[in-house]
Amino acid sequence: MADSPIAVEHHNPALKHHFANMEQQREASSLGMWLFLATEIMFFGGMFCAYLIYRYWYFPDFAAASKSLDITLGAVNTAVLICSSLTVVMAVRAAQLGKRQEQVVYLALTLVLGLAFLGIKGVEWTSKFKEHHIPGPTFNFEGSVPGHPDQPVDQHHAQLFFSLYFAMTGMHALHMIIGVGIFSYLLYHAWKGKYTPEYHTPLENSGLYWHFVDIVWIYLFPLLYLIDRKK
Amino acid sequence: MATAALTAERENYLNQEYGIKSWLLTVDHKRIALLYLLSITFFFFIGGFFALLIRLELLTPAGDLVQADTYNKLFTMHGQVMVFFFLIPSIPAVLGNFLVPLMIGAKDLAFPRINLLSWYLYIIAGVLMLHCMLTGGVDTGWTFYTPFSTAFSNTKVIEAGLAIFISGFSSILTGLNFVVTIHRMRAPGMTWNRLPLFIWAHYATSIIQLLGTPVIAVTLVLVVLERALHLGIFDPTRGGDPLLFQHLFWFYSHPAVYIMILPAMGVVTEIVPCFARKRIFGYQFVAMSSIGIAVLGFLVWAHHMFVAGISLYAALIFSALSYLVAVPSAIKVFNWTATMYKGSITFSTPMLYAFGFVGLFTMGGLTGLFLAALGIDVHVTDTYFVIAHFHYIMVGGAVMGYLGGMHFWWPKISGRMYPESLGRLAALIVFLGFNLTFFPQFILGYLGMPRRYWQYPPEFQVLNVLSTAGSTILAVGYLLPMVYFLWSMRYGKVAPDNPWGASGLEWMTPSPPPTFNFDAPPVVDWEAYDYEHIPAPQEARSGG
Amino acid sequence: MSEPIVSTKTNIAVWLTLLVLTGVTAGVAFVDLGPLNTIVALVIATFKALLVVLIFMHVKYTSEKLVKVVVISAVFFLLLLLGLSLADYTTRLLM
Amino acid sequence: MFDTFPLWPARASTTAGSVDALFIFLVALSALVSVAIFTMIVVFAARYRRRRGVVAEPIEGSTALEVTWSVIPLCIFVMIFVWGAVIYFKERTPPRGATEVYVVAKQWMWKLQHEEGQREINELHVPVGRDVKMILTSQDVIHSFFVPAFRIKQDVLPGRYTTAWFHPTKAGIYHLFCAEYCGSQHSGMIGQVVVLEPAQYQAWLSGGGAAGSMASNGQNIFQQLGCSTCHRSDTQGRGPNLVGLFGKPVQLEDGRVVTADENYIRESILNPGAKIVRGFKPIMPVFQGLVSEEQLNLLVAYLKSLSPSPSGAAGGPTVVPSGAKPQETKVQ
Ligand code: HEA
Ligand code: HEA
Ligand code: HEC
Ligand code: CUA
Ligand SMILES: [Cu+2]
Repeated sequence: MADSPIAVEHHNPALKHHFANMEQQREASSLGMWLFLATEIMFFGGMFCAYLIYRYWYFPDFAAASKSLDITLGAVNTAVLICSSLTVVMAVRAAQLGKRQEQVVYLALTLVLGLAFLGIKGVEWTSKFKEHHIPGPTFNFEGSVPGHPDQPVDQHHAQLFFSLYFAMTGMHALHMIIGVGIFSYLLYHAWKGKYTPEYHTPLENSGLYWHFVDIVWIYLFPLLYLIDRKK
Repeated sequence: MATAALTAERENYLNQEYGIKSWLLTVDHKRIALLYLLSITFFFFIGGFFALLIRLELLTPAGDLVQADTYNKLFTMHGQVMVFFFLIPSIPAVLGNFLVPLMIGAKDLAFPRINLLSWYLYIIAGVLMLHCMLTGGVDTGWTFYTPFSTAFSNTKVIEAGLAIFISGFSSILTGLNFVVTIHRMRAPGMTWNRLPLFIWAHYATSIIQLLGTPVIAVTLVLVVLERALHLGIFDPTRGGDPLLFQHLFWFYSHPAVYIMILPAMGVVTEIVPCFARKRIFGYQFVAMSSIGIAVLGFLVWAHHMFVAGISLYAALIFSALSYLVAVPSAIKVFNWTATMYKGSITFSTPMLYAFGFVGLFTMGGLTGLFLAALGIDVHVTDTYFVIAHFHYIMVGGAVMGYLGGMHFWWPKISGRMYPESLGRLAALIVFLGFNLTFFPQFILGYLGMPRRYWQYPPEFQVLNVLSTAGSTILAVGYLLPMVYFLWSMRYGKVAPDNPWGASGLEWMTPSPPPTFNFDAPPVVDWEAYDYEHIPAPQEARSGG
Repeated sequence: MSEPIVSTKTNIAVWLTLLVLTGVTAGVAFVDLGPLNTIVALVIATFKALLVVLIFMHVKYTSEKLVKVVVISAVFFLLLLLGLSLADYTTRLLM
Repeated sequence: MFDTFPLWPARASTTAGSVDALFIFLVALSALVSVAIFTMIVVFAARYRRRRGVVAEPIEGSTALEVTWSVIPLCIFVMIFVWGAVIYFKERTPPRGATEVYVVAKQWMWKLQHEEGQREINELHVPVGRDVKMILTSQDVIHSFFVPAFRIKQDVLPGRYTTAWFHPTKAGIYHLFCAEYCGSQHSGMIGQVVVLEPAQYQAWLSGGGAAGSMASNGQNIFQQLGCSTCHRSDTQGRGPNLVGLFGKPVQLEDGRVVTADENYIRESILNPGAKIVRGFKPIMPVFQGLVSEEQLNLLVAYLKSLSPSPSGAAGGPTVVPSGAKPQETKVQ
């Protein structure tokens, strides 16, 4: 299977009946994936819109609430995701070059990193829970506005920050969880040697998805964690 | 006997396999189209049933037929069912599904299984919506305005929100499938300039579905979360802004009105050249105007919020932009008219619907210009003037277009002809009933009758009675095609492959088409609407 | 097949840049630049996103213009949503 | 016209006339356009109906025509936009010196209070020929204040003020509707606007049992809630001097400058931390939940009365004589 000549193309078992050839099939699913990512941009866009507006309205309170987030964990998580993006890229590359072993290793690494991200997120959320920063009847945020030590933070506005924080990171984590599911599936099939230089579209498209989720985080990190750290 | 002919019939997508399973697990775009046809027809009649109850309640000024709360649920679910479960999927998911691959010379849509998935999502959403209706319903208005929906209504907002959320994904997947198919699956020689304009219209529609629907999805998620957990995002008592909801809602729901109208415009653009036996006037302008409507449609959403408390400056911007989107619509109307010039016109049923469409869409669109004019909108917003405006476009326009398309392609879909004279009669009844129902509402609106009113001052009664009378006529007009379509499936004349002498690849396949559409991939070396070279059919002579 | 294979060297370079930029983002947040802080953070984030899109996601290498069109239009419509909404929010108090 | 079958709404404000003018123009324009299009369709359909031996003439299209029928409508559209915008601009900018009425909407009733102190429910009495500005807010969901005869409508939002104004021109009784869906009794949330001749209005005013103007009632609350302990009319208080505040630009601590309008005052009371005045400490307590919408309106009315208003008689008393602590109400 590994050294299949081009002539096999027409019999490639992965070719669906309604496509003329593998090329057409690959291009179709790649375009499909990109369009899906476009919808994802708009999906997160709705929340970014809400976030921007309230941040504009309640900047001091948002800054204070943002300061209560753990910047180290946030930064580490960003790094974890960036590393996982690299391993995904390398896994795709391994598939392109037909290296099964490498593929499996990189996919496994990706999974580990993805789970690490979720783990760290879990730690952060737990501490938010302990601090009563979960929106709801028990919500309580103590502290003052950065730069104005005697101006207490408005509870409602801080709660809004955390509502958006949980909505956005929650939705992001949901995407990560789905990603972990997808990559487990890929790992299994890569193990079985399903992805060859001729056919590895699922791997490629899942990679696109993973990178997209990474990009969302690249924006979430400064927007949520770094609103105003200087004072 | 007609059935005798059936036995000798060629193999086609309908008779290739039998049994429930062969339908429920099918990945054939044509069968999925029929699954959609059944489901949206079901929801259309549910929505229509609610409409009739609304109209009956409004027969008298007092609130006497149903309770106030029931009435509120009726118009809410009428709107939600009609918009999300009938009109948005109607033409794309039925005619589009059936025709897009056929028209561009493909064997199927790019992702047949996703296509089936999208039907199942629709059904799951539909069942949820039905469950919601049967267990108490929802009373927020189809617009879900906060904080009423999040903090005050004690009906099943969450369930209805989730139903619409899920149906949104069905819509996204359909759009995604179309865009990929149109880009990747065209037959050799089927260049962008040779695409039927129906395809262009669906392409434009799909863009909106892809970029708009996710925003309503996330908005509904936020509404559900807000209602369940009191996050405060739309709640003024917790620092939130209820207008933010309106912005996000209309960011989708204004473009969504073009999801509803563009496909119908596409249908009309197929029908008019066929029955005028001429190439469409200004092909490229019509194609580009579809794209123009789709893109500009995203710039105008806050024209639904002129009195909602947005800034004066924002109102000015959105009003001005609203007029931009009217220009491509004008282009279409003029091109349809010009296509008839020096044509050779017959008045078959689809053409009658097309006439109805052009007339009623124009009226609906022109009243849209009233609404986009700031000073006027302040007076008529949230009155029956708005109700009349959008029913003119959505019922007079989109539903007419849908029915016209159903008649036009019915021979291809079913392999049978419908009874022509009954068809024309039904078209006439729909047209008359429609105008009687909704024209009085323009006057009511300007007089000041607010919408979503269960009872109203007595001086509005005469016009309301007219409207109610019209709606019963309309009901007859809609029941009729349903009856004779069903009848024709068994007793109708067997349809030839190309009964109208129409251009387009779909007419070059047998009626009904075989499962894989084309035996060999067709190669296209002619322009679209090549009516010069297609003989007119003999039997469809002018019905004058 | 037309799809590009990116060298390991490029990938590592991008990865390192991304990591460094993450550090820079976090560091710069502690420096008082006035309102520029937000802008700097967003510019860096956008640069990082571009790196991921262009190189990790192969958009730079693909011969297919369509993918670029899809990405650009999605971002464009996102900016429409944000921009036109803010057009309301930023001018409300002027009255 | 006919009371049982009207075809045109009563026209009872200055706005009504200008809205009607544009409306009639649009009706005429639409009629013209649709008649033109329909005539063309009918004529073409008849003239070019299928005849034996006659084939359609192939016509590709015409760029010149396309441009014409895009540009001409566009020009007309621009004109409609401008016309509509001008009307709207007037509708949204209350004239200075208008009499003020505070409106609180709740499921499902309208509570109104005149500057002079009269309270009304689901009914609003106003004299012919005077500008009336309404300051609207809601206690629960969104409602909408709609008087068809005046051609005005404004959504009433919880958590903030919106405003609308009108200038009645004809005595009579007109519908007041709630036009934004607000729950079960949305259609029952109706009332009437009674426009009286000035003399009758005076009679009505003196008949109504108003216990002091809104401003003077507001002043009492200002004392009761202890506002006056910090806000004094000299520069000695811990809070800024509120005399002359309304309508003026305010320098904020974070550098922004905002105009002290009704919403600003409202926010300053309910949620003082949101905008801190330059040079002051954020020590003012939060009054959210401690004052009702009606009390809030009274406070706003009082603080507004501390600013010189150009309205003269119509603007209500600027100096409130009643009550204690005369130094508090000293106005230049
Ligand atoms: C398919 C549905 C559809 C379509 C296509 C449209 C099309 C348009 N709509 Fe409509 N609209 C709705 C469905 C639709 N609408 C719905 C459902 C609502 C209410 C929602 C709710 O609140 O529940 C609504 C509400 C609505 C409002 C808000 C009213 C309010 O609540 O206050 C406005 C305001 O601007 C508006 C404007 C327009 C305009 C300018 C167009 C334009 O696109 C129309 C363009 C077409 C033409 C203009 C006609 C053809 C042109 C010519 C023949 C040119 C020649 C003309 C001249 C030279 C004058 N619509
Ligand atoms: C695609 C969209 C669509 C369609 C097709 C329709 C179709 C109709 N609509 Fe609807 N309508 C809306 C979308 C639509 N509507 C929306 C979005 C709203 C706003 C909701 C809101 O405010 O939130 C609305 C609101 C609305 C109102 C205003 C209610 C109010 O504000 O108080 C009215 C009142 O007359 C009305 C009437 C009608 C009528 C008479 C039809 C007719 O065209 C219907 C004709 C069809 C039939 C009559 C069916 C025939 C079937 C039978 C006779 C069989 C009977 C069935 C069974 C026994 C199961 N509609
Ligand atoms: C404990 C002292 C204190 C009390 C009591 C108090 N205020 Fe204030 N108020 C302040 C201070 C200090 C400021 C300036 C800082 C700020 O903007 O919050 C202020 C600001 C204001 C402003 C904005 C003034 C401007 O110049 O822009 C208004 C309006 C106001 N208060 C009204 C009231 C009202 C009405 C009450 C009573 C219901 C009240 N205040 C009670 C201390 C107080
Ligand atoms: Cu209050 Cu409707
Ligand atoms: Cu709209």
